[in-house]
Parts: sequence; C-alpha cells; structure tokens
Amino acid sequence: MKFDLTEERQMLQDGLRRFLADTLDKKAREAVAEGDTGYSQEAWDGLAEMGVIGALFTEDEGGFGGAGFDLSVVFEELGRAGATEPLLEIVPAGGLIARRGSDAQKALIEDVIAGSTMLAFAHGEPGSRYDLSRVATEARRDGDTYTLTGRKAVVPAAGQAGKIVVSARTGGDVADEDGLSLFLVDADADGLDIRDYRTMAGGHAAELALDGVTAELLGGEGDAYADIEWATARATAALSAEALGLMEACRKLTADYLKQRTQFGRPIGKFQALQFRMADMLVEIEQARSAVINLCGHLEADRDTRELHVSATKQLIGKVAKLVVEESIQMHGGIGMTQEYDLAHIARRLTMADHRFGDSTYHLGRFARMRAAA
Amino acid sequence: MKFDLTEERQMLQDGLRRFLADTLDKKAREAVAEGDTGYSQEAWDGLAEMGVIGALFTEDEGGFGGAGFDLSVVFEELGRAGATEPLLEIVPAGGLIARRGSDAQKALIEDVIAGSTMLAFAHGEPGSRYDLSRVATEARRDGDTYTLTGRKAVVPAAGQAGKIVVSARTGGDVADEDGLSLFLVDADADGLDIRDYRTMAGGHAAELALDGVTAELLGGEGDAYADIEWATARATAALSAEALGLMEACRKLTADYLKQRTQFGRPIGKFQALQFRMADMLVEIEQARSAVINLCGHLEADRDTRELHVSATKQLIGKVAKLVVEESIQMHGGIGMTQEYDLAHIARRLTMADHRFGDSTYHLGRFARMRAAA
Amino acid sequence: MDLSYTDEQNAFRAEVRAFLDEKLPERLSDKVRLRHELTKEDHEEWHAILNERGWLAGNWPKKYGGTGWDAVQRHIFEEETTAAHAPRIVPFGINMLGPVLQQFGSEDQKDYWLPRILNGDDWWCQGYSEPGAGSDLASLKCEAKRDGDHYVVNGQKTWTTLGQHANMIFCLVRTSKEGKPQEGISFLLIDMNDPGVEVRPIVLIDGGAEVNEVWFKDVRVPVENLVGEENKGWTYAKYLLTHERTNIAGVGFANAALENLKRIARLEHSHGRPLIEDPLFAAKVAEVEIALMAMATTNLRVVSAAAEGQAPGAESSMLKIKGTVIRQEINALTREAVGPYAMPFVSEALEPGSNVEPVGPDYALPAAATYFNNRKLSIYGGSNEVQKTIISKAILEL
Amino acid sequence: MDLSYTDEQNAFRAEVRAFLDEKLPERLSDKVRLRHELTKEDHEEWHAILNERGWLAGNWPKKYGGTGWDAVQRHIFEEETTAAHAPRIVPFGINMLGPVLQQFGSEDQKDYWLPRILNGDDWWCQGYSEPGAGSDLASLKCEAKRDGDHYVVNGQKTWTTLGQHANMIFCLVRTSKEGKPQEGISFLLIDMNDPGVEVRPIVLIDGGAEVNEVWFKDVRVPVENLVGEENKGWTYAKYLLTHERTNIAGVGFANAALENLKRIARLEHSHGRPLIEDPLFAAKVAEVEIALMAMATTNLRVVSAAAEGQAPGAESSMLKIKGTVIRQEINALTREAVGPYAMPFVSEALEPGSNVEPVGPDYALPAAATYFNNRKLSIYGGSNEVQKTIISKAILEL
Repeated sequence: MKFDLTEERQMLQDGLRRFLADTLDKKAREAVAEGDTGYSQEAWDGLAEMGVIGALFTEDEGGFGGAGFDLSVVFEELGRAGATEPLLEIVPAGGLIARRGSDAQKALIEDVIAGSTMLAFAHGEPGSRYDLSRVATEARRDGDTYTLTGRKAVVPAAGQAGKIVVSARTGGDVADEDGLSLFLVDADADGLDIRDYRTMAGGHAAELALDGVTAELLGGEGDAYADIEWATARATAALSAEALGLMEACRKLTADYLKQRTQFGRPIGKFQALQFRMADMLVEIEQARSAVINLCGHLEADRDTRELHVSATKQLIGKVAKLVVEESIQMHGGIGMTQEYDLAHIARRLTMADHRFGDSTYHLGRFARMRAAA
Repeated sequence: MKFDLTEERQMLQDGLRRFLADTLDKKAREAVAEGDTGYSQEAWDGLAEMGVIGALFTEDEGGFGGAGFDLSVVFEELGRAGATEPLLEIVPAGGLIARRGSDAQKALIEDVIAGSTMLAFAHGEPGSRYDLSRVATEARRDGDTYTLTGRKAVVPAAGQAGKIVVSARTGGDVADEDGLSLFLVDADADGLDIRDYRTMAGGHAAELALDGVTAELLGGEGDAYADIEWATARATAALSAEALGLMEACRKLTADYLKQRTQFGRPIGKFQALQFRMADMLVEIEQARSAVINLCGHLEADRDTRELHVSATKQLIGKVAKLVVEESIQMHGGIGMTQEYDLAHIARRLTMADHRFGDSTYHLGRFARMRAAA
Repeated sequence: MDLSYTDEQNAFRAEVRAFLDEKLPERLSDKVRLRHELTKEDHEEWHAILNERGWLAGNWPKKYGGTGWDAVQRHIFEEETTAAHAPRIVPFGINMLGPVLQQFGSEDQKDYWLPRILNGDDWWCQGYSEPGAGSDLASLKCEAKRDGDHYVVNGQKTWTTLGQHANMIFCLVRTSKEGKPQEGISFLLIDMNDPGVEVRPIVLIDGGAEVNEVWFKDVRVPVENLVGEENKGWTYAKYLLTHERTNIAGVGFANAALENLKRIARLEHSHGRPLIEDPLFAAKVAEVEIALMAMATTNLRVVSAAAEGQAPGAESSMLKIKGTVIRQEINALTREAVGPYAMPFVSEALEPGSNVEPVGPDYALPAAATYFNNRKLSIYGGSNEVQKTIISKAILEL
Repeated sequence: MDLSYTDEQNAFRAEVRAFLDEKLPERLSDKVRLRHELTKEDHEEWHAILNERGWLAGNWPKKYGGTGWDAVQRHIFEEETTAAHAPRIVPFGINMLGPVLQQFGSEDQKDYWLPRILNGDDWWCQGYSEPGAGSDLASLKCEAKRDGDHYVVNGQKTWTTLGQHANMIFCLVRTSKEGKPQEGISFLLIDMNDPGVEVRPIVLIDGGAEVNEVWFKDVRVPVENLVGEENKGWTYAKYLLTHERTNIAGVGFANAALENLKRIARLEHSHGRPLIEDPLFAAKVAEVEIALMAMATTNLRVVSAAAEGQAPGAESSMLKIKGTVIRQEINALTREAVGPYAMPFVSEALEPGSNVEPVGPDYALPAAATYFNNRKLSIYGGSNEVQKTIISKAILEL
C-alpha cells in the first residue's frame, strides 16, 4: 500500500502546476473566453510539449503513462488551474482508437500526443441523457465503407477536433447493448454539420448532425458496448480528478477570502459559523480525494468492481461539488457572484462536471441497483 | 383564513398546559417509568375530568370537538409535556367505533370519554411494517359470532385497554384492500394472549396472539379498509401534533441550556456556530408546525387530498424530528445523553414517532407515487 | 383555525384572474415563462397596464394612489400574477422608495415623486451596498458634503440592480463621521443624469448584467433631495428593509418554478421512462414540494397576522431562509433535470430580440443560468447568515 | 500510488484470520454480533486469549510486551477482529495509560504497572471529564493537595466508562491554581478501593449504565502514584488524546454495522418486497456505503503515512468527524429498517445471562438503543465541534 506519488508523477505534477499557473493567468483566461475555440493554443502546445498528452497513453500505445493515477495527476492539476483545454476528450476517444484501431488508425495517436490533432468522442444523443446503450444514430454498410446518419448532442471539442470517434448502431434496438459500433470520422467530412457553441464549463461543445457521413469502422462490428463503458469509466476518472482540482481551487479562493475580507472590524474567517462550514467543506473534499483514488485504483479491475467504483465516485464527486460550489459562493457573498472574480469560472466548471457521464442521482441509483444485483 | 385558535380551544390549550405541568413533574414521570402501566392514573383521570378525551370526539359522537384542530391542540400539549398517557390510541379506536359501531357499541364512547375505559387499536402485524392493507389475521364466522386467529404487533396500550379494536380478514388475499373487517374484542377474552412491555417512547405496548378469540363485528363485513385509512390519517395528525409539542420541548430545553451552560468563560449560546444551528432548528420546527396545520386542516377533505397531506406531513415531521433530536443532544453534549435529564425521554419519544404509521422514507415514496399518479 | 379564504377574498381572486386573462399580453407572459430577459420597455408596459387599473402599488394606501389592500389581498394578487407568468413589479420605486417617502418625506417630496413613480416617469434604483460594506451597511463610506444648498457626493455604490435603466437613485450616504458608524448616514435622492455619475455593469456568474457599480465624482445634489433629517438615514433604511421583506418567502416564484421543474421532468427521459418516474429524482422533487407546502402555510400565517395588524418578528427571517433555500433547491433540480443540455451557454438566445436558436430543448437553455443567478437569493436582502443571527438573538436573547 | 497490500501484509492478515478462527469463542462473537452486553469476565477472557498470543497491546513496542506492529498491521488486525465480531479491546489500560507510562512514567512505574495491564491484574478507567468541564478540560476542579508523602484528593469525575468494573483510575487533578488554567494539572493513579472513592452509575438515554460518576472524598494517594512531574499533567493528557485517536475513524465498526444493516434490510419487507429493494431505502444505504468507501481510503492514507512515521495533523480530526457521522447514519438507518419493532424497550433481553425473550426479530432489539447510545460518538473523545475548530485553525490560520 502506497499513497505517495511515484517520482515521475511527482515531477509531472510539479511541472504541470507551474506551467499552468504561468500560462493560464487571468488575461489568458479572458482571451479564451472571448475567443472562438474555448481554449488557448499556447497552453495546448505547451502541454503537448511537456508530454502531458503522452501521459494519458501507455507505452504500448506510444505514450508513457496511461494508468489511473496518471489520469488523476494530470486532471487534478488541470482542474486546479481551471483549464479548458480539451484534454479530457482524448481519454475516451484516444483510448478507443488505441484499444480498437487497426495499425493504420493507431498511427493517429502519434499526432495526438504531439498535439497536432485534437479528438472528440461523439456518443450521447438528444434524449439519451446518461444511458450508454441508448444510441439511435445508424451506420449503413456499402461494401467496405460505412455511412452514418443521426444526431449527437453536446459533444465537447467537436468543433475543434480533427478526428471524431462516433458511436452508431449496426444492429439491435435503440437501447440494446448489442449492435453498437464505433467509427472514426473526419471533422470536415461531407454531410457532417457541426454547430459549435460555448459551454457553461468555459470550453466549447457542439451539436452534430450526420447525414450519410463517410466513416471508418473502429474495431469489430456490433461489439463496442463493453469498450464504450470502459472508455467512459476512464473519462469519468479523469473528470472526477479534474473536479477534485476545481474543488481545491474553490477551497483556496474561499480560505484566502475568509482571511482577507473584514466585516464588523475583523476577518470574517474569525466567525465561528464560517469556520465550521469551512471545516465541513474540507472534510468533504478529503472524501472526494479518496473517491478519486478509489476509482483510479480500480480502472484495471474486473468490470463489476470497476463500474461499482465509477458510480460510487461520480455520485460522491457530484454531491461534494454542489456543496463546495454553493458554500464557496455563499461564504464569498456578492463578490462570489461576479464573472470577473476567479470563482465564477471555477464554480461553473465544477458544477458542469455533474452533467457529464451521469449525475449524482443517476449514479446513486445505479450503485444501489448494482449492489442489489450482486 | 384564520390561524388563531378559537376561544374554546385557547382555553383548552391553556388549561391542559397548566394541568400537565403541575401533574407530570419529574417525580410523577419517574413513577410512571418504574410502574407497570406506562402512564399515570392520576393524570389520566384528570385529563378525562377536564374533558380532554371528550375533545377528541364530535358532538354527534358524544364529545365536544373532534375536528383536526382539536386533535392538534390536545396532542401538541401532550407532546410538550412528554405525556405517555395513551390518549392517542383513542383517536383511531374510538373514531372507528363511533364511525362504524351499532348503537350498543357506540355506548362505549361514553365510558371512554369519562376515562373509565381505555382503548387500543390492533392493526399492524409482524412483517406488515407500515402497509395498511397487509393483514393476515383471520376472522371466522360461526352463525352470528366471529372468532379471530392471528398475531398483532407493537400495539400501544393493548395491555392497559379494556376494549381493543382489531382488524382481521374476512376475505381477499394478504395485501388486498378488500376483505378487511374490524372487530371489538374484550381485553380479557379467552384465547387472547397479551405480552405487555415498555417502549422506547416511555409508554407500554404489547404483542397480541389471538387463538380463536370471540369478537364482535364493527360495521360491515369486508369493507373496512377505507375507514382504517381514515382513522390512521387522524391518528397520524394527532401523532404529528404530539411530535411538534415534543420538538418544542427539545427547543426549550436546548435554548435554556445554551443560555445557562458556560464554556471557556461564556455562555455557549454566544458561540456563533451554535446560534446558527439553533436558528436552523427553529426554522425547521416552524416548518413542522405548518405541516401539522396542513394535515389537520385537510382531515375532512376528499380522500386523495387528505392522504397527500398525510404523507407530506408525516415525511416532514419525521425528518425534522431526527434533526431536532440529534442537534438537541449534540448541543447539550454529555448531559443530553443521560436518562436523568429531561431531554432523554423527550428525544426517545420524539424519535419513536417515526416508527408509527409510516416513517419519513416511507411517506416520501408514497407522496411521490401519489403525485405521479395524479 | 380556518385554512379557507373568505367569500370576499375568493371574489377578489376571481377579479384578479379575470384582469390577467384580459390584460396581460401573451408576449410578456411567454417571455417570463421561458425566462427570457425583459427589456425596459416590457417592464414599463406592464407597469402602465397595472397603473391604469389602479393596481400598481399594492402596498400603498389609497390616498397616495395605492390599492389599500391588506396583506391577504396582496398575497392573492402575488399568487395569481406569478401563476400567470406576469412580469414582477420592479420594486425600487413601488416597494422601496415609496413607503419611505410616505413615512418620512416632506409634503413636497410626496407630491412630486409619488405620482411620478406610478406614472413611470422615473426609473429608480437603490444605492445601499458598497464594496466592503454588504451585510455590514453601517460601515459605508460614500460621502456627501454640504456645500451651500447642495450636497457634493463622492464615492461608489455596488450591486445596483437594473441601474442601467434608471434615471434616479436613492442612496445612503455618509454626512458625518462622528458618533457610532450608523449615526452619520443620510438618505439622498440623486439624479443619475447629473455630471459625475457613472454606471458600469457587473457581469455575473450566469453571464447576465443586471447589476451595476455606480460611481459618484463631485456630484451636486440639491438639499431638497434629502429625505427626512440629516444623519437619520439609518432609521429610514431599516424601515425600508422591513418593507422590502413583504413577500420575502417568494411562494409564488417557488410554485411557478416547481411547476416548470415538473413539466421538464415529465418531458425528459431516463432509461426510456419519464424522469419524473425515476424513484430517486421523483423523491427529490417530492421532498422540495413537501417543504414548499409547509413554507407556504407559514407564509400565510405571517400574512394573515399582518392583515390583522401584527408586525412579523423572527418569522420574516425564517421565511427568508426557507424561501430562498427552497427556490435554490428547485433551481438545482431543474438544472439536474435537463441533463447534458445544461451545458450549452448560448446566452444570446435569452437576450431581448434575439434570433439565435437555443441548443437543445427551449426549457433547458435558462436552467443552469437561473441556478447560478439565484445563488444571490441567499446573499442579498440580508444574507441568510444575517437572518440566522436575527433569529438566534430573538430566541436565545444572548 | 498502490492500493494493494504487500505480500507480507496479506500473510499477516491470513495469520490474524486463522488465529480468530481458532481462538475467538463463538459465545463471545455471538454476543458482539447481537449487541448483547459483555460482562467483565467476557472482556477479561478475550484479553487473556490475546495476551497469550502476544497480541493484546498492538500499539506498544516489543520491549514492553507489545506487538511492535506498524500502523498498517494494526489496521489489518482491527479490520479482521471487527469483521469476526471479536470484542473490542478495552482501551483504558492498553491504549491510554500504557503509552503515557511508557513515555512519561518512572522505571518503577513501568516495571510495576505495564505487566499488570497485560495480565489483566488491574482494570483501569479514565478520570478526565468533570461536570462543567467536558470539551474545556483546562477548567477542571478536582483537587489534590500534597500532605507529606500523599496527595489528598477531593472532587468529582464523570463520564467514566466502565468505571464499575475498575479497580484503578488515572486522573487529571488540580495541584495548583496559579498560572494558566492548564498549568496546575497533574496526572495521578488512584486505587478505587481506597476509602473515600465512590462510584455511581449514570443511566444513559439508551437505558444502559456503562458510564459513571466517581467521587473522591479525602482520598489519600501515595506520591509515587504521580506520573511525571507535578503540574505537567496537561502535557501528558494531550499526548494521551493523540494516542486515543488511533483508529479514530472506526472503519471496522462501520463496516460491521453496514453489513448488519444490509442483512436486516434483506430480511425486512415493505410492500411485500425486501426493504433493500425499496429504491429510496436502498439509495440511503448506498449513499452511506459510498461515503464509507471513501472514508476507509482516507483512513488508509493516514494509516499508511503513520506507518512511515508521519504524524497525522488535521486529517485525524476529519476522520473523527466523518467516521462518527457515518456510523451514526448507519445506526439511524438500522433503526429505520426495523420499523415498528424499534419501539419495544426490552433492555433486560440484552443483559448478560438474561432469559428474557426479545420482542420481534432478534436483530430489532438493539437497533434503537444503539442509535441513541452512539450519539455519544460525536460528543466524546473531543466533540465534533472541537474537531472543526482544530481543522479550521489549521487551514485558515486565524
């Protein structure tokens, strides 16, 4: 049993924290918010150069990390900095390419690690909510080629990606696990309409309308569900770690504020009610940290164990995130409500983590059902 | 719209509060706890003499009250005093006799109001939990007489009652609403075994084993479910009002303690964190008071409205009761844990209110299902 | 005890409902229902409609052109207008300044300003808070120095809601630094078109800009714009805060938000079934509805006592806390209900006159923004922490 | 990062498990599982079994007859013994006094008292709290006056757990009233058979009498029973409090309680189906299980750091808070699970040697009593309020 980071991960963490603090200052963040991509190209290039993208892949895949605790180190730091660079999309999309792709398709990973190609994972659809098997988009086979028709909803970074991993149905009914396949689609393919927009999390996402879009099959036909679940588990781990970093950012802002702001002649952090609420928040953030460790440490476990931890962690993260956001804003008072103050972006981004891969209520029910079935 | 008490009810409240404060002092309470009936005969006689039992019945029934707000006035005061006298059992048992009984049977009400006969309502069974239609006890008809066989669980005051209203099945399957009937049973009837015991609420209850017990049918055969629900709604209103009174007692004890007890050289009520928790508790008790008003004001409404309020009120009462009990004990510290201090009895009794007529979780689910069905 | 309304009260409700049927423009109620931003003109239009009927100033006595309604009537009016998705009445002139002028203003001030409020000649805003003086109003610094028959005002106000529309602002300003901090404060009416007044929008966490900073640089205010006595402004401010607290519970808003939440939960699906049938989500909705049912009755108890002339005490603070917490919880559940479509931040689609199509269902668009915006409910108008202090002081007497 | 145990640790776990299989009397584990009260003899029997194996003092160094285990080993031992429903080790001699004597006692004291603790010659209890001095220990009043080679002790202690079984008590007493309140306190070992010592049981809210008041009237204590220096007792007391905090999270107890809860929820039925299949009840169980899974990992992080020699800081306080809240929530759900059968108060059935049959299912009998009894968890050993103060001081540095 060992809870310290390895030396390599410690170095990655230190370097990443320094780099992000330097690169993503207030001005850079504002430029991102006003720009039309939702991220900073400078930051992206720097992250690639530091090897941060490579840390998301195993050595076999061409990277030098890829384990659960690599994800947690990287994404906790991204969260702490409130970074909007869409690295998280690489976890499921890149993971699926590396896991299912042909050698030719896997060659793409090199570009991804180098930072020259961004990826997106288009799976959810209007009305599918968080159900992983609910896919209506259809893939039609014509000889050796496939064409996809359907809609994909709220796909982060789809408008910025060069390649998009798209799920579609080659068989089965709309909510069946069987009959799901994965495809690789060029972002500029004919028949693909991408409506790009800003998100509450600070980055960009898009609605995809596919009308007979030519696509390459990724792996076998009709057997993709298990891998989609696997990729989503890893993405959930990354998102949870990012949420933890965002919580730490909230905590720091709030603690600093309680020390600096005075009311009735003394720092408001001297008021016992605020002290106790701050303590409650810290206790819960510590819970969140352990939940992230639990999930990252079980990503390689058997499916049932892994998924139990997915739901346990995501439930807890969602619940703690709500507490941290609401308490941080409340303890700040009015200033915590203003766009200009750092907390606004952090709080929005942290809140939005509950709207990906299943929210707290969804995973509480899922955990309970898994326990009852065991 | 009027939220003040009528003059009569105000007088009843004042008189009752004075009488209980005088009669149920610490010594009397200890005598009850050590006695073998779970109540004070002196208090019971006094309550009857004051007309408090009569206030539970309408004029038509021989009383001079019987409305929801009569119940709330009486039971809030009983709760405030932590009284264990089993008046609550008269609400469903007496109500059902008055509603369904023959003239001969109704004559019993006079004795009840005079205080000379106690009643109990034996409906729940081992394993029935809070489901009102789950009755396995069977009634067999032989000419004009019925005999009952089965078991009844946790029947308050059964060991003290002269007459017991017992539900049994004359038809239908174990969870059917149809086929339920009600009977009047003598407490000393042959074949009736009563195992009397103390309860956490401070009074007594009993397990009933019925083995061919002779019983009088109360009302029609097989149609009792609707009336059982009605009687339970009224009993729930009474219990909720009692819980409110118990909450007020907790609040008073705790507020007094915060003012008197000093720590680090000042009254602990000066500590902001305790002040805020006290404020939270008061806000919730105010919610509980309104919930009791809502239910008592809708006891005469149509069935769906009435039952919606039953579940809304019982859910809220159970939730607030838990908060009030736990916070009161915690804010007291060690002293709040001791039997000798008044809070122990009050806190136990208040907690036990969640274990009658459906707990907070049960009624939350029931409310949600009723809303979905509407 | 009687939970039912009197015949007169029911007749009044019918009258309000008929009026709304006839006079509330559908264009406005649609906007309110979909939580689109209202323009200044929208507000003015609705004020004019109400004023024509004599129903704009529900809390003013008849002699000043108000309705003379009691608390129960005001409550009924509030219930009906929120249920019909009418715009809320902009409170600054009607609910805040009006009562202060009626109580403490000179005859000239009353004669001049009150009709202008009703007629919509002025749009008022409130200059109370300052940076560093939120809940702790007594520490405010914005200064007014007497210079002949003018005050010269220098300083800054903040959190000025809808200040961008206003031509007048009522301010608490410091006219003396002697005595206790709250003793040197005066209540001043300032023309925002005067040179030296500058309004800067504050963009909030939801992307909206409904609040502002207001800066004063050597602004000259005629002494006749002082309300009441110099250095007595604290008394008037407290009086105003009490009046601001009518409808503090926001039951009407909560009911409307709950209906909206339930509608969304019937339209959204999880595991192929309406979200409202998901036992855990349904339980969360049920729990907040149950709390609201109780809180609505607490509100009626306070309203009913107020109608009989009793002044509400700590109950107002309880209503403020519970009312805001319930609304915020409904907002949180609404955000949760819309699922991934809470993420798009296409705020342009909510702006007046926008042709931008929303992303996802139209009900999803404002869900997250409303959640974030309404975090303010427990912060402003006396934060919930301030309310808890009031309650515990009242009860614990410490 | 590595969440798995080493091979050595796994082997140790197997060894503990085999020992429990062989040596833990079923009579004792049944009593623990059903939450029946253990007699003094039950405790002594289990201590003797552990002592024979050399495993009684998990936190003592080998030279004093302890195990010399590191924090991870102690954690494994704790996990296995609670899972097997072994009686808990009575902490007063082993976990509290032992470490203080080892650190601050004279050689004579160590030689005499430590073996007696292991052999069960003495049953120790703790004399810290006094009426009016709970969380605020420095204000204690129980007085020891030097008289030749004795101290004469007068005063009262309270909350003395299992004092009814004890023949010895370690006390904090006031030996000086000068300086700061915590400066005049000494640490004294008192024979409870001495004349002038009186023990009175305190009946608690659950009907049990596990705690006591202890009264001292002119009790003469030989000066060799002073531990360390006079007036330095506060230092030793703080040291003891730190040691008491090992296993502060109570993960083992929580796991056992959760298993018990789940078992009950499978046996109880609602609407004709097992209670565990009721979505709302199942969700409540799930929520507390999820919290426990996270808390267990926090605990391992602290244990693992401690095994490497790091001193836990505010983490201990976090574990105390979360650990107690989780256990209390499990207790509340267990009470809820048993339904109406939470009501019978047939405490005789839980007493040692009782032939009284319980009312309802056997698992229902202790549900409510345990709920009430464990309200103490957040009160004693440094109340959760004290822990929050520690955390906020550490973080906010205010």
